Amino acid sequence: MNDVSKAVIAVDGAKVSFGAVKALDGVTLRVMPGECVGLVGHNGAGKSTIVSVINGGLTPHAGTVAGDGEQLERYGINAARARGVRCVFQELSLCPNLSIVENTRIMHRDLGGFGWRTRAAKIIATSLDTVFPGHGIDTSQTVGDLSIAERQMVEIAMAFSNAGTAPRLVILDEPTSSLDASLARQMLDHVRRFIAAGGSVIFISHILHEILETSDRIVVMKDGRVVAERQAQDFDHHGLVEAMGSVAKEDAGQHSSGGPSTAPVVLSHKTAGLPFTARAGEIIGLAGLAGHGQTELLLALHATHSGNWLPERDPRVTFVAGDRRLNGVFELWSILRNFSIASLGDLSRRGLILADEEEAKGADWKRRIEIRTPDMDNRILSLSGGNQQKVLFARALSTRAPIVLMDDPMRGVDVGTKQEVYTIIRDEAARGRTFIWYSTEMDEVRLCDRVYVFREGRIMAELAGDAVNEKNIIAASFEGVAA
Amino acid sequence: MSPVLRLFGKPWIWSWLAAFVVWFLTVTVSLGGGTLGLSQAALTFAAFSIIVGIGQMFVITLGPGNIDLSVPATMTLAGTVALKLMNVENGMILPGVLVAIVIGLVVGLCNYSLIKALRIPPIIATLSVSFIVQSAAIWTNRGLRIKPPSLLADFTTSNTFGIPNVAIVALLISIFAWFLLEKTIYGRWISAIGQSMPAARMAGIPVDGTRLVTYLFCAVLASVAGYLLACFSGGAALNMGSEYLLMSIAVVVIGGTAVAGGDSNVPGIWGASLFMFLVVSMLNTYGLGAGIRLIMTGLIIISVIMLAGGRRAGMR
Amino acid sequence: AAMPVSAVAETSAKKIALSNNYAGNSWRQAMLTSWEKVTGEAVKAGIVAAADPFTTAENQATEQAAQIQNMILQGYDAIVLNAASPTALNGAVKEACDAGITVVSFDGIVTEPCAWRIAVDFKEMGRSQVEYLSKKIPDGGNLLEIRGLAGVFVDDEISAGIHEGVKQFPQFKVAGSVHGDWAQDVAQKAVAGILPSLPDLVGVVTQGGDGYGAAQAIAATDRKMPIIVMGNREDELKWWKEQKDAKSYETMSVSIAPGVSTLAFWVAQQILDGKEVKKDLVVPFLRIDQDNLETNLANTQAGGVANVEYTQDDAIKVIEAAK
Amino acid sequence: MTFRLSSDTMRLAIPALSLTLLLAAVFWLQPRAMSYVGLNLLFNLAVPIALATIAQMLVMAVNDLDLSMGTFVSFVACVTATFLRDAPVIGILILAGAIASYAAIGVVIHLRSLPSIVVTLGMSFVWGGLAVLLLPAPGGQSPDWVRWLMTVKPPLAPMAIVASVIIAVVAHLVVMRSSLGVLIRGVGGNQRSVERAGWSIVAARAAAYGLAGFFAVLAGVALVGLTTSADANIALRYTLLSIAGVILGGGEFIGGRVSPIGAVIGALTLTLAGSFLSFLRISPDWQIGAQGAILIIVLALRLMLNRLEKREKRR
Ligand SMILES: Nc1ncnc2c1ncn2[C@@H]1O[C@H](COP(=O)(O)OP(=O)(O)OP(=O)(O)O)[C@@H](O)[C@H]1O
Ligand SMILES: Nc1ncnc2c1ncn2[C@@H]1O[C@H](COP(=O)(O)OP(=O)(O)OP(=O)(O)O)[C@@H](O)[C@H]1O
Ligand SMILES: [Mg+2]
Ligand SMILES: [Mg+2]
Repeated sequence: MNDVSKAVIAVDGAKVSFGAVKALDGVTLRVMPGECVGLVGHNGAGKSTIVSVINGGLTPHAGTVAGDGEQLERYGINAARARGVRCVFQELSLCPNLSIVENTRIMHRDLGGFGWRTRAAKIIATSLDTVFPGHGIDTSQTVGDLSIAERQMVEIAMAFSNAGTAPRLVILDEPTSSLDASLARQMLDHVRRFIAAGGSVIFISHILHEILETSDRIVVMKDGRVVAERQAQDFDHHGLVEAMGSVAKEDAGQHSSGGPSTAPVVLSHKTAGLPFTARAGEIIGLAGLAGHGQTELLLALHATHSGNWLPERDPRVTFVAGDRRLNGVFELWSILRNFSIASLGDLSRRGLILADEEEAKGADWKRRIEIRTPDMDNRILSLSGGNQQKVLFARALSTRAPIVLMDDPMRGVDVGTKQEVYTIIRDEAARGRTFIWYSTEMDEVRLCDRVYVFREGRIMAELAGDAVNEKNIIAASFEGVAA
Repeated sequence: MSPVLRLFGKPWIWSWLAAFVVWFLTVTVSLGGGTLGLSQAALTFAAFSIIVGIGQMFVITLGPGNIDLSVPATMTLAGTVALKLMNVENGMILPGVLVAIVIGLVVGLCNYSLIKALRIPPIIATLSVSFIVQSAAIWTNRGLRIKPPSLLADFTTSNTFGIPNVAIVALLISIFAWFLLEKTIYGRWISAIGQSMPAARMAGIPVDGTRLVTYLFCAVLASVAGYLLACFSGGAALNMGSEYLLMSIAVVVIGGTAVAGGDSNVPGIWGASLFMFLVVSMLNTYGLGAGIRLIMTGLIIISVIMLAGGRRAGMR
Repeated sequence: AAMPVSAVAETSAKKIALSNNYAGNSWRQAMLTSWEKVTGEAVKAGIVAAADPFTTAENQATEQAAQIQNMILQGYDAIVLNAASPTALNGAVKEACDAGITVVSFDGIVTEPCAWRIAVDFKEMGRSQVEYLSKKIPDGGNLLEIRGLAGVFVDDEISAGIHEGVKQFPQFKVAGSVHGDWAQDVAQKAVAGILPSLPDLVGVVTQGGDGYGAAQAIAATDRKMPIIVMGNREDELKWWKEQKDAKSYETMSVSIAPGVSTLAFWVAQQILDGKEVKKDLVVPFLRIDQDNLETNLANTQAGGVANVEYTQDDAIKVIEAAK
Repeated sequence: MTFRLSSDTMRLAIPALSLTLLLAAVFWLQPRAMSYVGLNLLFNLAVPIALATIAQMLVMAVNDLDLSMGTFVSFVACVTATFLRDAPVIGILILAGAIASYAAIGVVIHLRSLPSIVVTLGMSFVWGGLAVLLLPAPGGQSPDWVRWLMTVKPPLAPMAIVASVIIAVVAHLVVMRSSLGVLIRGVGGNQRSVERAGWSIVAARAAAYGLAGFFAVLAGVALVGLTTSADANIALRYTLLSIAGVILGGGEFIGGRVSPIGAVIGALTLTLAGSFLSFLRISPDWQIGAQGAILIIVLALRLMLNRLEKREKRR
């Protein structure tokens, strides 16, 4: 099986470190033609780093890269692309100011010459039609005008598109994080077709069932090493989680099915569809297909209940961002400052920051949600994506605001961490905090006491108690289509 | 890291080094004769750049695109109106200061109202306001130079323990600014806004309020500097602020403040302001013509930023 | 102003515009004030139909060129021009001439042959400063030169005159030279910066508007006050008077009078009236000496500039003299 | 499917409408302007500004800002009025060298990841100094062919209009339609992803700066053609004018969102605003202030139209 001479790409003993962090500590990974390799691991395990090595963006400090049996010296981005290596990155990476066609031009360097627009349009349209049939995306649109799910679709289609050099190895780093179930399904189906036609795929996801059903072989990484590597059928959900080293609390996630809450209403909001209300101590889910107005509702709630001109003594709402690059982290700052920014009011006297209290509170929360860092004074960017997300959680939860707005906050958070956060949320809710939670993952929506289902910017249905299940949500999400 | 090495990691060290080198080169020519004189002159004239530079730094900290081009016009208006109001009477000094501050507040308010109401980039909004403010300055007294009250004139032109009084004022303002930036919630807020406005908003920061205060602060510092400068140079002139436009920006960036926002630094302003004065003195001392002098100034600015820019954005 | 008799019929329907490139100092403000005062009366008396002043937002030749082009469109019969550049406006001036418009330039004159020029001999203004110093200090010594704005014509001319003077009186030496941009505060700053490195000074030669700044910078040191040639600003004259009363300080002061704009106005009116006027006219600069200091100071508005306003008769005299 | 204008079209519609309104106001105040000669007088000084605006726009497309534009154009003007006339070969070499140094500045800014504002601020002193060295006093004379080019009277439309249209079209082709333009804007939009696609960002930035230098050189040459001579301070204002022109034309400071046609329209609008004011005959005290007021009004107009567009979109 692990025959180097046949592997599309074979990385041997790759070591990469960033300062003191050993992102890769001797990783060996081979990808055969006609194979889908699933890559899993906790946040910061080194998955994205090995991806960077394979696509030529990063030269390992030790170890070798070989392709089709030959040692690749001076392996770089262009060499990788010439070998047909394509990549969908964890964060969105299109140019928002360019049209889809122009982005295609950027992605395919050898597409130049007279009439490139026509050719580019054809290439990307063909690919979109193949991967996401019935996508309804116009290729002359500017990427910035697309929804986040549409952008991700374009990126995926871009990776599978062929402008001269056919893609042989496509790397998908958490590609489904912004896609709803049906789009994710289409993509996974395409992956299988691509594999069947002899292509190779490296598939990274924290959504384990996707990995289990799509991959041929699964590689588990932990702390920069490969800790397990087996055929997919030899793993089950539980085994995978165990291999990743996370504490598996299987199915700890069932919503507290009491009767309808009688707690006081803390929030109500008029929307285009059904009215929105929230009671103290409730966990309210916002569900539906991605990009159908859930985030907008959260932003509206935040805007109407927080001041933009005067500082507030007692904030009403607090917000956990999903798109942490755009509206989450402060990149120049330390972890501690990122954590404390929302609760400075409590950590200060007459506008003066009390440094000791800030530090104590930071240390406390670092312990509570296990932020993986030696020092809270390190820069926030030294944390992995998932750990940055934890800091954002801690930032929101450490405020005194009775209402927590969450905009798909678990994007790219590993299973173990998720379970920890779920527990915290339930505890806080039990103490009377209200959570309003937009999620693209069904498991999370099922944790909620009550769920509003969105379609085209309107609230189409309200589900409560036992009615909160996958079938009802999907039914409500597609109501508009059936009508 | 050894302390010396760590010192070199500070963003402001380069402007200080540059200032020192230039000072040294100038002093060597006069064989040490004018050392004290030169140092005092440098402190005096740097003080004005420091005061306006600090205001500009707060605005620049608010993030990309934030810049206040109305500084020169504000200085001029505050100087002319205050001196006209005081009309050479010592008893009117306090009302004079107050009217200068009020002018600063009004200009700052206009600036931010435009930025907010019209959603235009601050660079354009403040430029528009500066035209109007400049007109107002012309209209108020048509360029007549009224002398400052004698007490003020004496205060601004004399020294205390060998240190120019205006430099002491600048030092007090700098300490206040440093304190704001490092120790208060407000300082955290402007830094957060400078790094990412949406993130700041979502973290519950009153973004508009903070930005408004910052533009007010900048305009008030500009008007205070204009007031002091008018008193120092024996009367307000309609063009007295003009060189402080580029100057205020230059001292901020040479001083090591991140142009992309979010990271400011008070000591650097001092180094940069001293440097900007001393470099002109040095080139004048060496008898170089205006052309060569301009070229050298430019090249030195670029070298300083190249030296300082090699490091990655500062750690916290 | 003397009431003219002959001109009324011919020019009463004519419109004259003032194109000014800068309003940011007291000299220009005095110039505009004189213009408004004198032309206001002329319009009221029906000598001309209009005499509108225009100022550009920035001191730039390009903006002034645009302003002149607009004046062409507005249908003025004459343009009185204080130019930002002696040559860069030639294109626009030519267009005005081609449209049949009379262009009279003063102070900042233009070289375009179709325009009239009311010039001040700036070179002589610079040279006479050194000459004066040579009378006061026959032994000579070190001079500090304060220049204007780099790259501007007037600055170059005066400086050339000063250096000519130094050649003529070789006992003097220009020990240092700074740009004061014709502004007190800039001059003060520049002088303070160079002073520590300079030897003893016997005199400071200037271009106007910068003498007081130099005096302040020197007063801040323990140097002996050299003879600073002044530039007719009220604060300069006042300082001079104080020094004169206190320690019989002696100096002189030269500058071009801002009221020269009114002379240009009358010359334009005369040309429109059909008078034959030579293209190049010369106007003397306004010099103040030790003995007429008090009179001039008394006639100068607080914070303003020593000034002379011209009448139609003055203009006729100047025109005749040039013939 | 609702009808939706693309954001690029909207970016253009707004400045175009402001220009039309302003032009209507000018014609109403001064009907004489409504002629071949009148239009030329109104707009010919906008030609160099439009070129400088395009140059600034190219730099802004890669998320930088050029504070040396004004002094650079002045420097080019000085070269044009001296060397390009007296010794054309040397003149052309100097101008080519200037363009090369622009590209080099782009490289330095990128390699050392320096803030463009500071580097170009420094360069503005350098260009200014060189200009003063070349022409300590105003002077020189424009080469005859330049003068001819700027004063030629084409049939149908005056030179100013023809030139503006040509500039807009050429810039549009280069920036919006060509691969190079896409690359440059891509760097402004998401530098990292362009890099990951295997492009050299240094080369892209150098190209953007080099092109900017080229357009700025054209601006300087055109300016001298209009003014017939040069001085070291002749175009200092172009720095702010060009930035304002890009913004008025719908461009943005970051994110690579620019519009060349909009930029040319922005430059024309700014020029026209000045004329409009002088036709209004405001008191000299307030003439400067009125320029500020008109900027504000034009931008308010832009905001109003933006709002309209948003409402349109929501429907
Ligand atoms: N540019 C970088 N500079 C410094 N450290 C880095 C950098 N990129 C990655 N790291 C570190 O390398 C390690 C491996 O990171 P990597 O991105 O490969 O993790 P990952 O498995 O992709 O995590 P996730 O599931 O959160 O995406 C982490 O500890 C991370 O902090
Ligand atoms: N810029 C950086 N500087 C220093 N360390 C970094 C940097 N980026 C990442 N790391 C380190 O690399 C590790 C992995 O980072 P990365 O973002 O790839 O995590 P990840 O595996 O993708 O995690 P997640 O699933 O949480 O996104 C982290 O533990 C972090 O410490
Ligand atoms: Mg990753
Ligand atoms: Mg990650």
